[in-house]
Amino acid sequence: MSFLTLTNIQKSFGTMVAVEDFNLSATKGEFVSFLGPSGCGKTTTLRMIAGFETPTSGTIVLDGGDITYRPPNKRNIGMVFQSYALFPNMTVAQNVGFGLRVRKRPADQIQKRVTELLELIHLPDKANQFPYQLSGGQQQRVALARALAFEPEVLLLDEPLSALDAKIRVSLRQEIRAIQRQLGITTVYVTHDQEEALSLSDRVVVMSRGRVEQIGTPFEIYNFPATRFVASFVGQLNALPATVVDAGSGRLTVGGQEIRVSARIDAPAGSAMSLALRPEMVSLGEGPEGSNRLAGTVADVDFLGAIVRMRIRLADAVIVALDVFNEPTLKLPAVGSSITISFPADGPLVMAPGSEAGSGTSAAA
Amino acid sequence: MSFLTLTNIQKSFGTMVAVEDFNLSATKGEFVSFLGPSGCGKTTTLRMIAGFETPTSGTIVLDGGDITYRPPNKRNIGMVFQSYALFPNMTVAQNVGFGLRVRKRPADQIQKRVTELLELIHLPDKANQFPYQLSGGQQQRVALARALAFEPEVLLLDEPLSALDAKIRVSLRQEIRAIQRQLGITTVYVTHDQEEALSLSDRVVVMSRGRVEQIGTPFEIYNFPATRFVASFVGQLNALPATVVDAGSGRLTVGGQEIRVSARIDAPAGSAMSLALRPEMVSLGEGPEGSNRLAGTVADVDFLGAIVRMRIRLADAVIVALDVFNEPTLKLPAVGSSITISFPADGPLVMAPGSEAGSGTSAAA
Amino acid sequence: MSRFGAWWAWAIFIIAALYMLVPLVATFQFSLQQNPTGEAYRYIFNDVKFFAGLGYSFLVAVITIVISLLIIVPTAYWVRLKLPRLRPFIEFMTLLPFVVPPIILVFGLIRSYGRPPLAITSLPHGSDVVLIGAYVVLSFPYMYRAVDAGLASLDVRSLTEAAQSMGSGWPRILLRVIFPNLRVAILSGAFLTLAIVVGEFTIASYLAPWSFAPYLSQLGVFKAWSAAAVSIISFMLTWAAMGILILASRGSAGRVQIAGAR
Amino acid sequence: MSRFGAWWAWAIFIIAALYMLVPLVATFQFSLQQNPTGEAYRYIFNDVKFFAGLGYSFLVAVITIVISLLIIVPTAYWVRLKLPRLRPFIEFMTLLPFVVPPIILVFGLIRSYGRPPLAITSLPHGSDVVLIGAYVVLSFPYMYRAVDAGLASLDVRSLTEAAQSMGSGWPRILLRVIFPNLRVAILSGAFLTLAIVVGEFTIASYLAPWSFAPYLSQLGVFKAWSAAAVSIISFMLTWAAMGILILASRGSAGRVQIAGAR
Repeated sequence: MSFLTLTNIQKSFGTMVAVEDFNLSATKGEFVSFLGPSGCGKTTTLRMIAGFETPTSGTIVLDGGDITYRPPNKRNIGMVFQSYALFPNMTVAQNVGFGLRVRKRPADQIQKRVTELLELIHLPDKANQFPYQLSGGQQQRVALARALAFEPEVLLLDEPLSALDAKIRVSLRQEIRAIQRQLGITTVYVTHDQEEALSLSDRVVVMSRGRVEQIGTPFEIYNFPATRFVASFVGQLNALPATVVDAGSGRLTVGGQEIRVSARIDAPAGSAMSLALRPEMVSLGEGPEGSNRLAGTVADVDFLGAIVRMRIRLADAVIVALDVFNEPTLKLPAVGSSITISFPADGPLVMAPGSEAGSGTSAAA
Repeated sequence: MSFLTLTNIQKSFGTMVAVEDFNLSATKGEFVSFLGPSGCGKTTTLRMIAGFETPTSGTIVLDGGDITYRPPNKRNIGMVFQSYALFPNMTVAQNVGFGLRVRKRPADQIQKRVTELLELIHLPDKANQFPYQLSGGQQQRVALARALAFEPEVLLLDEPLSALDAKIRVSLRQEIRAIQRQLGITTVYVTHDQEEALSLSDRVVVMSRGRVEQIGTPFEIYNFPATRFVASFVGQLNALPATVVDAGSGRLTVGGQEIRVSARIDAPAGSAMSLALRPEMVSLGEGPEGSNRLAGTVADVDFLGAIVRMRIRLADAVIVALDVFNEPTLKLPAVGSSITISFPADGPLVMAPGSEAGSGTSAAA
Repeated sequence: MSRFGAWWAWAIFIIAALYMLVPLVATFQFSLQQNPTGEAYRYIFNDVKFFAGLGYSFLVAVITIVISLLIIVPTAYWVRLKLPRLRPFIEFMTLLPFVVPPIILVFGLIRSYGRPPLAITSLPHGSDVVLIGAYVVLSFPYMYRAVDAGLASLDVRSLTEAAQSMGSGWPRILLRVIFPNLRVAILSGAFLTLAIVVGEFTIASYLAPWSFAPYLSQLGVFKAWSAAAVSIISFMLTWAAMGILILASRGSAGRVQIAGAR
Repeated sequence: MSRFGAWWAWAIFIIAALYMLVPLVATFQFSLQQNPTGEAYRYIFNDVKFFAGLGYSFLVAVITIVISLLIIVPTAYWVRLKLPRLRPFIEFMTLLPFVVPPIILVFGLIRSYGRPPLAITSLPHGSDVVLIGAYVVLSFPYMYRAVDAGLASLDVRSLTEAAQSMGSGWPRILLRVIFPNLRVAILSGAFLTLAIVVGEFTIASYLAPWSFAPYLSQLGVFKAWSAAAVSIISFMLTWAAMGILILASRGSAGRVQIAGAR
């Protein structure tokens, strides 16, 4: 049963179309992320749900009521901002209680609720401090408590972690997820960070240039990207030029060597294709029986910490990147040495050069 | 043969000690990174090499000459800044040629060298543009060319990629590495990003609170951290509480289950230890013969894209995080299900609680 | 080089400070010259016209400040929030009082409002109204920049939207969120306006010759020592007010800057 | 609400603009009232004292600007580069000319420099020197803020260090790197100083009654129509200069702001 529904939403600023034909229906308690590069329309869409922007056309329905043109202060929606936006003249407790004071709740009830929320965000002893006395991560937790205090129907978060350090970002991300699960509140989360979107969400909406590219679970988005944009924006990707040998049996050549893919190919023999292959799908060595094998030379070994990324050069200047986990006992191949790499037949996605849509694999998802 | 040598460098600002007892000797053509959190003294040390700060004590020797107190404009050192620091009133060509004009080279020679460098950074057609007409990544490439144009003896880079987007950061990182190898210029690179330091450097100097924690190759730093700080700052880490059963044979208990480690243990039976274990060392399932095995329940499954991070709960509320590569065919275990995980005996480092130094493994490096 | 530079910068400050202080000290000496026991000061405090002039100028200043605030605070807030494209236009207007010298402004005002069809100055309190109007224009840049700098340090848009999302309407947003965070900025703008209006001579001498600065000027001709005494008193009041302002802005954790200073 | 707010903001601008424009139009009408063919303007251009007064004020303004720049550009640069802790002190000094009204400043100056031991005004050109000194103080905030805003948009420290690392010494850094990037900021500060000095009446009427603003004031008493004509001419010159300034700052890709405006 859909709780928050956006139908045919369009938003133009003058002649510039910021969001085009956006459709989404989220169920109660769902965690949905909008993921995309800056300028893709994700924040504009969030601001339309919050009521700070009005759609040029389309409707927004929340819990059965049309809120498309309702002013933001009549919507009962909690919002968390990238800049925290805590009121500098109020203490932590006053900030958290603001929405309840607006709603004219009795003082003792406000007090109780504020205490409850400060415990939820693990800052019970900061009630009487001012925002500038807190660290960035603490301020954003207070902002989260403030947005939740008046029990909104929907929680909106606009890049809430972008202003924080990497380590705090990861820990606060886990905290947001835990609180959201605990309260079961319907949540929309805007981010340009794919790891955040994949890690937090029940479903991810990938956007580009004002349009929805794909809506799906993190697993679907990553493993079965619907469009070339999704494939390249989410995760690392090898885009390998290939030539069709026999479409029916899935045979292709890459860098002069024949491989087989299980994805369906819609092109006659001899035509050029593009194979999308994630670096972590590729293994060193011959792999299990039935794997595709390619011989090449090591062009580059890049030690990234947990992962070692190697770039293997095939014939025709085709480069395949592959990732392996680092181990202290790992013997890294020398640059320039010959090597065999392998990947399973169901690893690569097939994309016609210039086509927008992915292969049949994504339809199966 | 040491080309750039820093000996017993100390720098205080008033009573605050910014850098303490810093020693480094870099060979000609070496790429050295200073890695650490903000305020660890890495930038101050770089600025002393550049001459913008003067050490309180200690000496800096470059190519046999003592430059400790030489003014920055007499040092022949190229510098790249986080903020690009291109001269806004000059074109790209004038920026790149600045150091040569200071050295009063003839105009045709300057022209030739500028063309050469713009080709090196793949921007030959931007010579007559002004900095504000370029993207951030292009500006930083021009800044690199400008720092290299007058053939300095050392190239210094101060967080050159921090102001750029993630994707450009990775590609420019590779470009910097390629140019540095091609020219064979001795380079010192300051960063707080461990992946940058590991990926770029011949050697990494990890710093914390003004002190050197470890100097070593990226592989040594990551796999054999010398101190607890290095182990936790570089990469993800499980810190598992363990109890010694028998130091001689390396037997310990973790969450009530017995394991064996090959690292040397310097503690009597029954004493508490801390095991440092990288998430990517741990595998799902029983692993090969001789692996350590732990039974637990799945607490959390976090889909990060290329990697899936799981958190397994053992007895006594001990949590072990583990990383596996994502595959479309991967069956992720359900949260709450029982599971067995394994890791090799040489995986964990042993740290006495509160100790600064790592186990014997790091001494072997 | 660095040591030399520091020395040189300090030298300039000391010279500049001396340039400001020498007249002050000389004026103080002069005010005591005739009679070291402070006869010049006693004369002032027994002069009805001193209090009348100061009182009038002070009242004009307070009315100017209230009108300025009522116009500027909501305007500056709304421009930051919804009409950022208007900011260059307002900043241009901010420069007008500098480039239109008061001596020219006063002629225009007398011409426009001193004869039909807009003969305001011939009405009772008419010239007071024109004077206050002129001072609102004159103090506009200081007040606007002070308020705008206060708003700039606030992230007005997010604060407004955060309050809206929690159900707050405009009156509450202005009174509970925006205004309390602008207190020091407003105080700073008001104080500057007070100093400017009380000390303004050119326009006052045409439209209100009984006000403080013209009184001081006449006193300078007839009772030079007492004029010096008044100068000293003005200085003291000014510095005291400035001290209070700096203390107030310290109290708010350095979030607000004085008069648009960065 | 949004539509209402925009309407209301515009209404305020229109009222404010009218308040500025009505005197201008009225003054222009008045200047043509006696003789519609422009006799008032002709009188001005035949009056030697007009050109003498304007010329004198202009010269004083130019000398003031040169002295201000020589003091302020290196000082502001050095403070940003090496002595950032001094900035609050300088910003405090920046406010002094506002809170010390010119009428008080002029008394102090006359007292201090008009009698022994510092009897500068009795020397030849002595009062010119004191006048210029007063104007350097008076224009300090505008010039300093213009230059400082220019420096703020520059990342002075990295640019200086980049030039140093490439082997450049101080003269080249100042002349080739810092100064060219401050051109518009300096122009803007200089222009404001020019407008302020030429239009300043209070101090000028005591120390140099033959300069432009006192001349205009006398003219207003004896030849009101011509005074109106001069006002109009001043307006035109001012607006033309401001237009040039805005064009110049557009040319530099919006990097530099006018007179410290954000």
